[in-house]
Amino acid sequence: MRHRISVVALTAMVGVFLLFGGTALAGDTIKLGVAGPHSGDLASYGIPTVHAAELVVKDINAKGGVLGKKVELLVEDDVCKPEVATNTATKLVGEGVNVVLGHICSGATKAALGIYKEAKIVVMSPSATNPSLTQSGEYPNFFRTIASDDAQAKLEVDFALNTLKVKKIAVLHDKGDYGKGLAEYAKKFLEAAGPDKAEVVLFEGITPGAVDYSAIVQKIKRKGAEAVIFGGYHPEASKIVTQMRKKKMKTIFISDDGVKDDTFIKVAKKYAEGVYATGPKDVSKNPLAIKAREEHKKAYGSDPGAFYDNAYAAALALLNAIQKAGSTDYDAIVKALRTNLVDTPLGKIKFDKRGDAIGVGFAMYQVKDGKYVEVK
Amino acid sequence: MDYFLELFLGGLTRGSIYALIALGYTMVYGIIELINFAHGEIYMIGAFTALIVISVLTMLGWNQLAILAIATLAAIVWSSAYGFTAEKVAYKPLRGAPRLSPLISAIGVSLFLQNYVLLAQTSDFLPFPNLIPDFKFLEPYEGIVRSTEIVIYVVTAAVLVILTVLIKFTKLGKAMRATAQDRDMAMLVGVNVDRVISFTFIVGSATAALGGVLIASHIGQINFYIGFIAGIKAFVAAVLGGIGSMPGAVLGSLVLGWTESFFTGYISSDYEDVFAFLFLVLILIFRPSGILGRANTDKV
Amino acid sequence: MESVLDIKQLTMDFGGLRALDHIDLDVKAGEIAALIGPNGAGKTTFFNCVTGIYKPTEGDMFICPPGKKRERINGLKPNQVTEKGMARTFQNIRLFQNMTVLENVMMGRHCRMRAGIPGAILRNRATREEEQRVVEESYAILKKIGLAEFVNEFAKNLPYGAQRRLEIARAMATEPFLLLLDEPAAGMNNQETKELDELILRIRSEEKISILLIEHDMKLVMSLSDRIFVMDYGRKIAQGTPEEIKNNPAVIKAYLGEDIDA
Amino acid sequence: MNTIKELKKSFLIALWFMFLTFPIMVIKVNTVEQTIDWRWNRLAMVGIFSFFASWIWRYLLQRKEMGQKRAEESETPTLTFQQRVLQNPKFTRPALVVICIFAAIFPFYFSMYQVNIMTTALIYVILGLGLNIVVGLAGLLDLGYVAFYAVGAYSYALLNVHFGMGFWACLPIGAGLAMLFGIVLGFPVLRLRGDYLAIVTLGFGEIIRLILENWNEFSFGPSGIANIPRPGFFGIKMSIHQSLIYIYFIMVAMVIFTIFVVRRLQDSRIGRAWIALREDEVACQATGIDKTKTKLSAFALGATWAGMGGVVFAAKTTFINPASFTIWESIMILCIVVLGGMGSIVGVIFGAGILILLPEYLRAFSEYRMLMFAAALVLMMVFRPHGIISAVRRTYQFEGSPEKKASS
Repeated sequence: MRHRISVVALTAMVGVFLLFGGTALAGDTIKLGVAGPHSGDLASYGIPTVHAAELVVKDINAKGGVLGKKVELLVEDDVCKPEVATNTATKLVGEGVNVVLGHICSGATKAALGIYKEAKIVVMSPSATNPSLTQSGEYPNFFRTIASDDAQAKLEVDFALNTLKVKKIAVLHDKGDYGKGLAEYAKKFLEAAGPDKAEVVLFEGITPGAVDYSAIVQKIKRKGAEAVIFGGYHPEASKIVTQMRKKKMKTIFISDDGVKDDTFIKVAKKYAEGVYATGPKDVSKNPLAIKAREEHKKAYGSDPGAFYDNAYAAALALLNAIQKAGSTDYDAIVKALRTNLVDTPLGKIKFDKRGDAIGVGFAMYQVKDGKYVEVK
Repeated sequence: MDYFLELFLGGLTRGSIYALIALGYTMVYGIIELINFAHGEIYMIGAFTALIVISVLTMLGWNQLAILAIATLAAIVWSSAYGFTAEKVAYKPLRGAPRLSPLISAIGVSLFLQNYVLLAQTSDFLPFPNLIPDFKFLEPYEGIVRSTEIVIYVVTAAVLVILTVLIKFTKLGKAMRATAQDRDMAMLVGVNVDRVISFTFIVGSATAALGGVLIASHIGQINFYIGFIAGIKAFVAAVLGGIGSMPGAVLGSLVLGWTESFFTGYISSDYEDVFAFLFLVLILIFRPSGILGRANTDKV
Repeated sequence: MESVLDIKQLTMDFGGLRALDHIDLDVKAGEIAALIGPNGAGKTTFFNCVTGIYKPTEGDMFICPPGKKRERINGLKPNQVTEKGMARTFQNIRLFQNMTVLENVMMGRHCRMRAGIPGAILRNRATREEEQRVVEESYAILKKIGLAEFVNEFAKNLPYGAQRRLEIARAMATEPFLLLLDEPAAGMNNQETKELDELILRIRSEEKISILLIEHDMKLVMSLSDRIFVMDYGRKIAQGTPEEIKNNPAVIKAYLGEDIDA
Repeated sequence: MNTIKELKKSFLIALWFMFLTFPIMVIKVNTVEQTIDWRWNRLAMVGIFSFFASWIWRYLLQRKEMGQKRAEESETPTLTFQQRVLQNPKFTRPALVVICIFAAIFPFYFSMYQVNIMTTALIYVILGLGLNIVVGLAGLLDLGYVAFYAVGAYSYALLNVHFGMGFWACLPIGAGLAMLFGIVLGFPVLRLRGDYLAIVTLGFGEIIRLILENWNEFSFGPSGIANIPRPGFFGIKMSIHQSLIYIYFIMVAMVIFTIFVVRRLQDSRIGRAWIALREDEVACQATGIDKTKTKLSAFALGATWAGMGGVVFAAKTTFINPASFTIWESIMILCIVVLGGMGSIVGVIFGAGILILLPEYLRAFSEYRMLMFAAALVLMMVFRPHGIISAVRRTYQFEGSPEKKASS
């Protein structure tokens, strides 16, 4: 009997030790967590971020690290699923991470943020565009190097109404988190512009992955829409555009940065010509962006993928903030992020109170001769 | 009226596409009562094989019709091979096992093939060239119907006819029907049941491959995940028509296609799938064995 | 004597096919009646109509359990029919193969038990007692039928004759006043048939259960039955005592005519 | 002689697989630069791998068949080793004690991550046990089980958002609503048989998800509901780690409760009726069992557990959106039940453990993890078609029962 009690006591002691021991041990390196989808069908949105982080960290460590310590990468997969994201977050927190670069999808980010918030860890996403992430005030520890959906929708609507001067607009989305959110903002802005300026003739969600979109295309035609604003990703966009053009419809197609992807042009080919899409401001002239691109080509033998520049910028911003803050203290890092300008591939940026980057914006692109060209 | 016609044709296209996949589903089900979850993946493999062959031959500068023929043939050969192998590896050892075990095995095969293609090829969407030339006589009607669509209708109808003839009038077809009725009895009267089942998988997979090539060239893009979504829809269509019945599979597919098309056209595509599924539930409540399925009451 | 089962003008159509054509049939209390006829005459269809598996096209079906009011049973579901006190067995044995012999019999008692989901979860005293009572009663039935040795065996592992007897035991567990046996002797050897003969007589005398059986074994039918009904092509062609039936020209024609053709 | 034959067979199989995988494994078209990669080394790898794999495969299949034959030949049905172990109190009691102690101290020994994934696994244990009632016991193939899980999760999330209701108040409400949904949905469809039932339940599962996705005013649409509070403990403020441990213990308690209830149900009048229904519907009705009522009770009870699981899921993740309730989720839960062994409680627990923890621990294999998982599914089904652990029927005690006379 006495023996059993001692076992229990020992167990409890070890337990307590493990409970509090984890965080106390982390001190000899700066730990940068990277979370996002690294497997599954959305992997192509997550892996470029890992590459960006690897390159930035290699660079900084070569220069002596941050605050005299080496930076260590902790890469974890969240498959873009909220429930897996909480597993990932607890894993990273348990491993004593100092700052996190990620997550990629808005839903997964929201699910994980609570855990980081409690653990007082700053999170910076290169790609989560859901407006409430910064606008709700629920996530003081969240920052991002990408503009939010509403900014993007505003740009699309302004462009359609003021530059293209179209009036009858069909707003479509793919029923997804990203696409539908964007489409709703677009609708809101269109309605705000007043009935004499703009008319939403159609607002509908299409079924992603369907084999044929002719019914919705006919509907667009019947409603007499002059332009389509589409919220969603390129596979659906290319199917709709292709079917519209095959039916000899000249309806203008405006979409988002889920479509501003070279795959879209590759798939839709000649039908992609003339399609508008918003995307992060063209940074091809920025020296840091050129450098980041070259590094990637050298290290991985290919062009970087989605959100690479944003991720590169976020990694730089995070590590710079730690350096400027002089410690890994949460409040100090947040303050540093808000006050210090940092040079990134996206330009010189700092962050506003809500966590959005100042100086990062969207621009409108158009497909011309099989390439996305910025519309001035 | 034009609008109606357009929606009708759109529904016909969708329905024919579902039918090409549903036919294989229903054949396999008819023989071994297995919901072959991996059937959609066989279709995907067909499309990928065709794309690879097309790319290689295009680089060699072959003529378009030859490419089309060879790619289709290759898709059929390899899809059949995959269907055959999947049956031998994952379903045959499970004959006589509890009814749900082969279903789980099929889910495993489906997941395996998806990830196999993802790893061996790519997760990205790949452009699929449109192989079917524009027919001259269709030019006046271009806004309404395109040559690819016509080819899809024709091939679907032809496949249905060929399969029906195969099953009704050949010796093998007779053996298939016997196996479907009562496997043990068929074995007793000298039907080589293993061979019949293998053959069913091969024919079903070949149909799926044909669908793969046609659908991919209609849509213009493929990735490793297209099989799953199409497979579920085709499965629904097959059940709607009465699973196990070939004309039922085609009819069910067309009904599903039209339902979706008209619902989208006249009401809203937001609830397109909700409506499609509700329609399925309604039909099954009033006709528990599908539109053309035989009422399968237990012999008491 | 009172009829426990009274069928009037029962007709059943399958599509264009008339499987039963205005059948009249009755079973008196305490009687063993037999329904015979060549294959495909519609005997099992008749059973299926009476037990609620098929909905007859026309006709009335009445039951009159001993000591209770006469009642029309058209449109009742099979389980309701069983609850009213008619239990049946099947031509092709339909046991619960992966349940034990005892459980098969306990299933028969299901409709006489009350325990619901809360009872099952809480396992209060009433439920426990009911459960134990049912176990004991079921075992008693098995002993009576002569299956006690198999009690914890899976039903599928039983020899053929024993499976047939188990079906009877399960039917008896529902406390019927009338047993409908569909070819109980099919596939049995002489010894087993003899035992069955005794069993059926015992069920009648000890349990006061009336019996209606379908059977092809003429020896068994003639020795057991008080009255016999003969069907051919969905029609009733004769009824009477075994002696009357033996000498009925229509019956002889139905049976022999078939033989000559073959 | 035999070996040469085997060699030849394996060689042919290897050739076949090399042919089979040739286009997809070997040829990779680079569409940007219009070049072809011929990855011949892969072909060799496939050949070598399938040569040896086929050898092992045949050996294992042979062993499995021999085992089956032995079981058939022996007169008395012998219990398998594993069944004997599971029924022997000398083994099960200490094992239970060990498991209990382990479960109790687990969160203090292991990291927050481990606790978190273990909690997820426990949620799937109760989902599996719930579906086990429907599929394993009553034999109703339900491919839309996730709908009830979603109902539970959304009832907590929405009640919280609109009325500020807490976890403990919502747990019974979520379970009750799911049960209600089970009854309402079950009523029209339960007369369908087998695979028709499967497809209709699949349809219902999708309908619920699509409604959640489209009806923004009600469900907040695809962007989901965030900041769902974790369960409270008498108003004490807890850190996330503490509350994760708290949820873990809630789940342990719920699993124990579920096992308790399911065990009692399956050994009761109603449980026997479910099994009988699975065995033979017609005979079932003929023995006086109300088919509709029995099916409905199984369906509704299964749904209740899914609802409970959903509430905990929402509380644990703190964020839900319709993407968490796809048909894949239903399929996973079905896999847990079938893989574990239909109708067996221990089996379902094992199944959930394997299917939920395996992908987490396979993280080490990064991109190959789902491929290995899929292969594992097929292999387990081929070599253990009845599941990991097969159900054992209870024996009863009564006057003159053989067990009483000579207990062994």
